[in-house]
Amino acid sequence: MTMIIKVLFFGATADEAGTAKAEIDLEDGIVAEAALTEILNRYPKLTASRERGSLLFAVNQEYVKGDELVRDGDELAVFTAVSGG
Amino acid sequence: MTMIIKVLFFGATADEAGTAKAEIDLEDGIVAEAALTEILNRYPKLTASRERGSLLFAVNQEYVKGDELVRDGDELAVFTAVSGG
Amino acid sequence: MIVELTESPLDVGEIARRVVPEECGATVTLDGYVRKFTKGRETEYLVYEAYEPMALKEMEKLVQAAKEKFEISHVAIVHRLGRLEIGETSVVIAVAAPHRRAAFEACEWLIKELKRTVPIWKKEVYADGEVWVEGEAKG
Amino acid sequence: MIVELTESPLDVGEIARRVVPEECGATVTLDGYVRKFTKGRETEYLVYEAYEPMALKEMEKLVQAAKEKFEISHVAIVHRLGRLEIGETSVVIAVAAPHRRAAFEACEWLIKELKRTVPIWKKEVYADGEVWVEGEAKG
Repeated sequence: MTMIIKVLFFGATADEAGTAKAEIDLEDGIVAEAALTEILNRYPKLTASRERGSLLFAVNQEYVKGDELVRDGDELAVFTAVSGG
Repeated sequence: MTMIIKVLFFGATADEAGTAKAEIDLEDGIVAEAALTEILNRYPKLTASRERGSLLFAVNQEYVKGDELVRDGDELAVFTAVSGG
Repeated sequence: MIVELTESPLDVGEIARRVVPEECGATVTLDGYVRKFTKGRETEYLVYEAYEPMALKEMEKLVQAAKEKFEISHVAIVHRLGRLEIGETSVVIAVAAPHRRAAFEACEWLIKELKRTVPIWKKEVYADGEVWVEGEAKG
Repeated sequence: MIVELTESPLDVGEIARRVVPEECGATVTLDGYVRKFTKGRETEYLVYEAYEPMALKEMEKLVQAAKEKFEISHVAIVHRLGRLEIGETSVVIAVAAPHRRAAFEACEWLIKELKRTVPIWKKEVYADGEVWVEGEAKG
């Protein structure tokens, strides 16, 4: 079984992904960390930000640690360290 | 020889002195501390503030320590601890 | 609590005066605005982008946390988005408190945390290029 | 440097925006206003009085001292005089700095010192009387 997940990119990650928004299919029962790895596989230019430790990840508009289950219809967001203010 | 000094009172000290402004004659060569004592003699209701340690004293719009010479035409000001802000 | 994102110019005084409860005597306001020079390089303008629903949630969380941490009464945080010219205000944080010490502390804490956690990004545009600024990573 | 005394209402935003130099990115503003309740007693209004020429000199000295003590660029201090109603602003201190830490520190230092040294007095008027407030003595 797979599920459809909405993925949002912001700022530099939108430029690197070449899009601000995508829908991807992921295996049921996947946790957030694995979902992020899958997203990075599909958008390999994001890997540089991750290696710098600057990549942040949110599920349903909340920061996640990584071990949370991702569910069908969830909204994932991938972005570099924030720079508002 | 005496000289004429302008004395200003503010806030509570104006109420206690019964006036906001006075001219007093002081002996030539008097220092600020002695001038203040003379002013307190003439306006004894101010003594209470002085005993509370709240009375401040300025000569020509500068705080003084007390040993400064007071000169003819100087402007003295007597007031309680400030409460602006 | 007031937390807002807007593309309209911010009026720092208007925002500050929205948080004046009767039990208070002081409001401390941070007005952050676009600097002309960053590390000697001249900025032409900035563009701010936000993950809006999450940014609003994170701003609300910050206000809640600040109210637990400091003796404050009222907080307004308004962040501007879109294109901003030099000198224009990007963020206003206004904190009202019965005692000013808490207002200063909370305001400073809120801007520090906002820069660390609220999903908003800044693009600096120069005469010869542009760059998305990367913040300190959220620890 | 802007130091002013006025009987007119203060516009905190207008004052804050007067100190926005190009090299800065943050202005911290203290807006002090009339509290309705002081120690449980209800104030009807306040009256501020100043020894005006000395107050302006002392405010200038404070700004000079703050500029030596902190890395700040620009300061405005405006104090209102006369009768003030509940919620009206009595004092605005706005400090612009390249880095916000210095602006917070300087603004807090300036209000503390202003309350200690600048010859301005506050009369609290209640339904049943009035009292000139006595500050902490200048040490």
